[in-house]
Amino acid sequence: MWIRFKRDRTGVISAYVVAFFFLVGLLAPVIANLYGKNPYTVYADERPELFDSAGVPVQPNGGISGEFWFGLEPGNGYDVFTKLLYGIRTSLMISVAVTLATVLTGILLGVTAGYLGGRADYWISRVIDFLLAFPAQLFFIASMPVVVSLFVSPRDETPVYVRVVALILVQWFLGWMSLGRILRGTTLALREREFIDAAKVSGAPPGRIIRKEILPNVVTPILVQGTYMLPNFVTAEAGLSFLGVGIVEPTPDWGQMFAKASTELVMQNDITYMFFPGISMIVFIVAFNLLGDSVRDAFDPKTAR
Amino acid sequence: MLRFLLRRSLGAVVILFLLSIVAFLLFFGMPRDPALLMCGKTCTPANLENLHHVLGLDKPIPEQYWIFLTNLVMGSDDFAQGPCPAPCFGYSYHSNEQVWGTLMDRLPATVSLTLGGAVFFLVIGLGTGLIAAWKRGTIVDKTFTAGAMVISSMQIYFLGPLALAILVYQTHVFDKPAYNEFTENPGAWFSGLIIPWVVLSTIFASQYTRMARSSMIEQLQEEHVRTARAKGMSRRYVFLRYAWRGSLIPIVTIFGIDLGSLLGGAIITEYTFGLPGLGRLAVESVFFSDLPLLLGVMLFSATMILLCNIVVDAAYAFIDPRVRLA
Amino acid sequence: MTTVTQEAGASVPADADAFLSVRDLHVSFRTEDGVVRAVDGLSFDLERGRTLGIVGESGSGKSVTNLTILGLHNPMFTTVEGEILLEGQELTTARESELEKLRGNKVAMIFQDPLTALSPYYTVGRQIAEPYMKHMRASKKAAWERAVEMLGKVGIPNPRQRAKDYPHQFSGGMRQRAMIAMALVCDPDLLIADEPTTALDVTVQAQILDLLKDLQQEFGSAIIFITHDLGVIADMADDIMVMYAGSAVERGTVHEVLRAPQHPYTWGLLNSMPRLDSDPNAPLAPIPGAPPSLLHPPSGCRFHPRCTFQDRVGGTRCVTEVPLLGPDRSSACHLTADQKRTIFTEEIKPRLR
Amino acid sequence: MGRSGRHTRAVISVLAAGVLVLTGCSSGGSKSGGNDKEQQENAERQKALIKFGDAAASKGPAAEVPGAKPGGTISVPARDSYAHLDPAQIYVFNEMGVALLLHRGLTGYKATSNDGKEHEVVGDLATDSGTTTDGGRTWKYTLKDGIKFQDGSAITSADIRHSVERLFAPFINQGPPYLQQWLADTPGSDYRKLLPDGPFKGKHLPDSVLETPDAKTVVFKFKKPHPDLPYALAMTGYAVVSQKGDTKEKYDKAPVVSGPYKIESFRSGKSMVLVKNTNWDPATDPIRHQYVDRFTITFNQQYEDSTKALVADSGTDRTAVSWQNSVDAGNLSKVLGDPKMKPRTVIGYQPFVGQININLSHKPMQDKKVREAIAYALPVSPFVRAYGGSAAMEVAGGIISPTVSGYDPSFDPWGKKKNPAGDPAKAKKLLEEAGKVGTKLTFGYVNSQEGQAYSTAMAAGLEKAGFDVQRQEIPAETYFDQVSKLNNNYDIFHTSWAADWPSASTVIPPLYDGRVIAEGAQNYSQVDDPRINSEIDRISRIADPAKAAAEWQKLAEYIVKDVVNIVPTAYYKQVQIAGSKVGGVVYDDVIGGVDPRRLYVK
Repeated sequence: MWIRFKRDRTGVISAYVVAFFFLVGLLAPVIANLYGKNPYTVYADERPELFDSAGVPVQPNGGISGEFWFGLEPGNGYDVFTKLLYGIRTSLMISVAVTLATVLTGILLGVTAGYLGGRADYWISRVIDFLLAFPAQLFFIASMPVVVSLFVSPRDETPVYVRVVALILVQWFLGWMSLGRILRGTTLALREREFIDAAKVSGAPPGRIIRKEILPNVVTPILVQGTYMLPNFVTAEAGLSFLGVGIVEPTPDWGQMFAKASTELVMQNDITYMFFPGISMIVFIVAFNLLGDSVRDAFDPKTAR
Repeated sequence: MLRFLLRRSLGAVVILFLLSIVAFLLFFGMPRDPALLMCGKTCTPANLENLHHVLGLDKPIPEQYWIFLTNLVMGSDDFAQGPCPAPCFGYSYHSNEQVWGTLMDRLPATVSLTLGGAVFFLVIGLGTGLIAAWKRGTIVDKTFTAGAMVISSMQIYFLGPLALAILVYQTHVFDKPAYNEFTENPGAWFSGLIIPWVVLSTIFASQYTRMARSSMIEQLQEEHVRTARAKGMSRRYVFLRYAWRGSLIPIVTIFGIDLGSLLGGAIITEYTFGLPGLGRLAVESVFFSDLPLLLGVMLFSATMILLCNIVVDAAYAFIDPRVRLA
Repeated sequence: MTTVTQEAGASVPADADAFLSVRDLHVSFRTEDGVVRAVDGLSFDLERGRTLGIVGESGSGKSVTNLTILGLHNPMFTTVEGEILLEGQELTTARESELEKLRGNKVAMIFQDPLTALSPYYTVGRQIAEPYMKHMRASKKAAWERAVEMLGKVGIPNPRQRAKDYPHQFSGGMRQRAMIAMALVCDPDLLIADEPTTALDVTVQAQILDLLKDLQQEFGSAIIFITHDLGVIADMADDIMVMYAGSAVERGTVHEVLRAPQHPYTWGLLNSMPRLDSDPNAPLAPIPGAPPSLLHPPSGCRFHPRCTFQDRVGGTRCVTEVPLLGPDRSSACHLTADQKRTIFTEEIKPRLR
Repeated sequence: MGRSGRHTRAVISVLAAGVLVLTGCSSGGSKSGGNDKEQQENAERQKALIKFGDAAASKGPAAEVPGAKPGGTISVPARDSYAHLDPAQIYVFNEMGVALLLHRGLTGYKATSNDGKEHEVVGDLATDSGTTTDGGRTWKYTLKDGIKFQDGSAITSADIRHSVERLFAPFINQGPPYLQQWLADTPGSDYRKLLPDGPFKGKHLPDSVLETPDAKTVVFKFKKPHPDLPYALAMTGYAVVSQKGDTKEKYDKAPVVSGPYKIESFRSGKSMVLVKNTNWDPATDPIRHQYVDRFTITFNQQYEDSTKALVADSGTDRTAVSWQNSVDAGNLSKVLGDPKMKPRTVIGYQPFVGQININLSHKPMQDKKVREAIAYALPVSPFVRAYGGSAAMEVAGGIISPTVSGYDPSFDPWGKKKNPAGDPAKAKKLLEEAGKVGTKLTFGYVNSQEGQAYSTAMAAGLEKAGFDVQRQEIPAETYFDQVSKLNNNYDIFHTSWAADWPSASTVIPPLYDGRVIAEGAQNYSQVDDPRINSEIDRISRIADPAKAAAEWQKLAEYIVKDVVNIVPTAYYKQVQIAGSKVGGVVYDDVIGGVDPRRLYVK
């Protein structure tokens, strides 16, 4: 299986690209340090000569220069390069967390439902159906302020980590069902298999059966689904920040950069700006989806591409 | 058939009921006090009290919910702003308009956006998908597949502003998207929605391209397709009659889901292009913590989703004779 | 004489009155893991009105051969060498449109599993009528009538009604009947039945087989009957060709092959087949080992890794030298004719009786 | 405009941030109309003063607008629909705009010049701007003859009394509080105790407060002198409501009007059509005209859209002008640069002045050095930037707007005009002297795109000076309720205030009088400075508006420079344009926008 993956060139390349993004996110502070800037400096006030009174960089292409590689953000004039690095960092951090949370939940509930069957199965399935009927995006928007308010009184400054946690929670809440359902199916099928019966007959405790017999067999769907889910969470998170209910200025975030890019200020005066978050995200998502396909093919070659 | 519809609708109602509860509780978790909004400027604790009372916010939540439910079913006349026929979601805190009325006001924009977009992306998406499957392995297939892959990885919140920036703000080829009533001015209606349609459908189409292609290819492996070929049916005939018929199921399924969620409010699209649809209404209602409106939108879009699911399931019966409804 | 045969590899113009003749057919697929030589130098002839039974384990290349005859292989991954002559017309190089004219018309096919082989989306009647409309240029109406008639012929009670049904509303046996009706609707000269009875239970099997025989009487079409079940072959076929790992290992008339089989593999098949009249205490002797991977076929005699009689041949011939299949009644094995006879009569037969 | 003005601003900014994605901001805020020219205008403004007109001045009809001719339809694109039409609920720009055509009050502003810069307060429904014999404690108004509601019923003192009394009813909660406070002689909103249910439960104001001896006479009696009453009564909030036509909450959607136009149809969020009110008699009205046959108002017209349409100037857009919409920041430079647009363009200040409040109720803020440090360090450029650059915002030196008598363009104690990014160095020095480096500043900001933008940048500037800034977002729609809480935990926060009439008496007393510090009141900085208080009392008593203006000006400078409880940020400006066939387009300083009353179709 591993060999088959290695043989798949696109898979390997995209794996490298994805790895690169995670590395960038991980090392953002280091890189920014070497580059000698941070995403918080208000260059519009530090270096007013670079901007007009509306905060638009006066140099062409959003003020790209040897000094500011990716230019300056219209408005307060943050350094785009470092902002993007940190933005990627934030978004990936959140999405990874969400993925882990959902996978764990999916395993827990899916496998339980599938293995125990009967009443447990029935109720878990109903819950899944119910949650699937939710208008997800709407729910996210509506619940973000609520969840935030669970952590801080609306009077105090909302620390960044709270917003992060909130983002993770809301996405997790409506994120785990699909995987859960798949795992339930797989487990259900496995349960009927001889070797499980054998284990049962030999009097192995359920816990052990699940650990030793079932989990190893559901690794494939988990891995495949995981690689599909993560990019979705990335875009969803970005979407929320774009709508203004996720991460907000000055904390850098991919989606929040899109929000900025969609302001008239930018669209009127500085298209260049929107390409940095835009292109980087496309590359990331494409790479990740290709990776996902390769992983799936590697695990179960039967499914036709 | 009828029994099936009845049963499904019943299930839907139950889900909606639960959803309304969740949404209701959700709102009361909100950090903002709606009364504060209504109270306006010369706001005294006394006023606030009074408002809490008027809005019924001083009642225990279960009771409030019960009131909400009864109003919903049989309307109510004890709103200060005036009578409120069923289905009554009450009056918006912010605009003092009837929620149901507001929903109905915003619906046309969303419907126009969705249906228009749907036409675009079904035609383009399925078209390219079929071509790719037909010419499987050729350069055409490869380009379509690759293109679809990249485009489907784009987000409306990138493609939208990009399109606006280029087409509207830089080149001034188009006017800023806006919603005009079809009945009043079809031309304006079309020209105002064209950019949103294109952007929306570009992204959706790419997904349909991929889906149509893969499910067609899957179908072409099917034995009954081989049989048809063995009967001497032409490749085209088999492709369009046998394989296509089989591919419909997954496509219809996804389409139902998409349509449902879009009709419930294409939030990011409407937001990006500033279209006065349900999606934007939703965002507004959250920003103004407008409980009645928020509940209204939530339930409405959930209804849309469920409705489309039912329609899809019903559609199966027509596509696949094996599916028996009841 | 029934089946004229050539030495594998040799290519001599097809016997004039042979209706179908396959010459040195090679079919190979490109797969992820390498090239699979599914059919490797196969030759046989078939005359009108006769039935050729092709026997062999799954993966022996039976089905591939017949799909190739109809040109139903996936051209993207498959390479076909050799020639297939249908009434002298070369099929391997024929254009798609020409093949389409033949399919369902001159040559029809019945598949193993009628459930998956019939489209679930259209009525049985329509699926039967389709080829008739195409090949006979018949009107919708006429074609429908024909479909109903055929359904009647294959013994479907009140066909006019059932024609409007969908396959899933049919029982297994009826589906296969419908399949047959569909195959015979343009009364083809050649009918290829690919394990038509495997998916059915025994009683139905018998009915279907009888049906096929009757219809053959009526239409006088030639049949290629593929199966791994010697029992079925026994009462269907005139001639038998035993295939193993992509090539024929033994051929002859039903009597010759079943009464006095010559190839160890054929013996194996016979052994592994239970019989009503055999001694219940006598154990079944399945063939040891598993069919070879066609990715890397064994050297020499393809069967040697599973063959229990190598030693009798002596030396390393079996491993090094490919045994050839002679013309007429013959088998591809290095054992001498006497060895074959004695081994069969003294060692195999007792176990069968 | 006052409170709701700001409130709307907040709400709108949230709309801008959250709902209309393509929000404010611009290409080049930099290239707006020449500043020196404006400086001169400002200078003139100072001279221009608003007098109280006598009976003669209050006689109708209003002086013809030169070149005006009757007839035609004017279409009016507007962004925001009208949430309120009940005059007592109106306290918001766009609603006040339309109210000018619909509602009449006892007094009103009469433009005495055709450029909308000079005004005088005259009697509208009343025969004059009001007469007082005791320096403003008792005010007597006599109603004109022939004044009617749209239904033809005569307007009597009973209607005036009702209009005043219903101001105390709970459901009237959006309008201005002045008159109520004066009558009840209480600050804040305790005035409601005077008549808790309004006139609706049979209770009425005693003659000792409001006397209506006959059908034509109304007498207001205050405990303290209130020479500004004529100004106050000119506000839409105090326009007349028909007693028998009063439908309480529902009146807000369908009022009984008295002005030259009445509502033919109103589809909230969509459109409104105004047609001539036949029961309006020009002979009774010194300030309004009735040239146009119909106004068709269309809502949800974004600034970009209306600008595009008006610039294109084709079809019905040739006879279109927006009362509310200004030129969107994006097209500002284009419009201002285009000579062809010049005759169709009007530029003016809105009466808003932005300021950062320093919360004096917090111990650390009571150190003047710290406040001075803030004043020096605070960058105001982020604010200007966030709202579209110098074309939309002008860096402010003081708290008296160019539209208010007593404005002094040269006043700039903290050098913001020269150095809008602030002077962290000086600030740091002050902090070090005070030994207060690292002082914690809790910065409450409105949670909108603009709010986030300028607060982050301001914070950055303050931190350079050695402050430890804690930003706290406040939901836009409750922003002002939050910051006007006495025990709010914000050390600094931005508010903007608009004079309710062109006198600093609607700026300084409500904002800086230490005695009006109260829950929900507008002394945001909670400053209680004896000198300010005494000065307020003294100046309030000056009956002559001119003298008063000069005194207010001095007090304003004292507040900004010596008390330092606030730091001025910007004067709000706007540019509006009209279609080529629209006549009488004038930017009226008092209205703070195009004057709808003077419009006609060429």
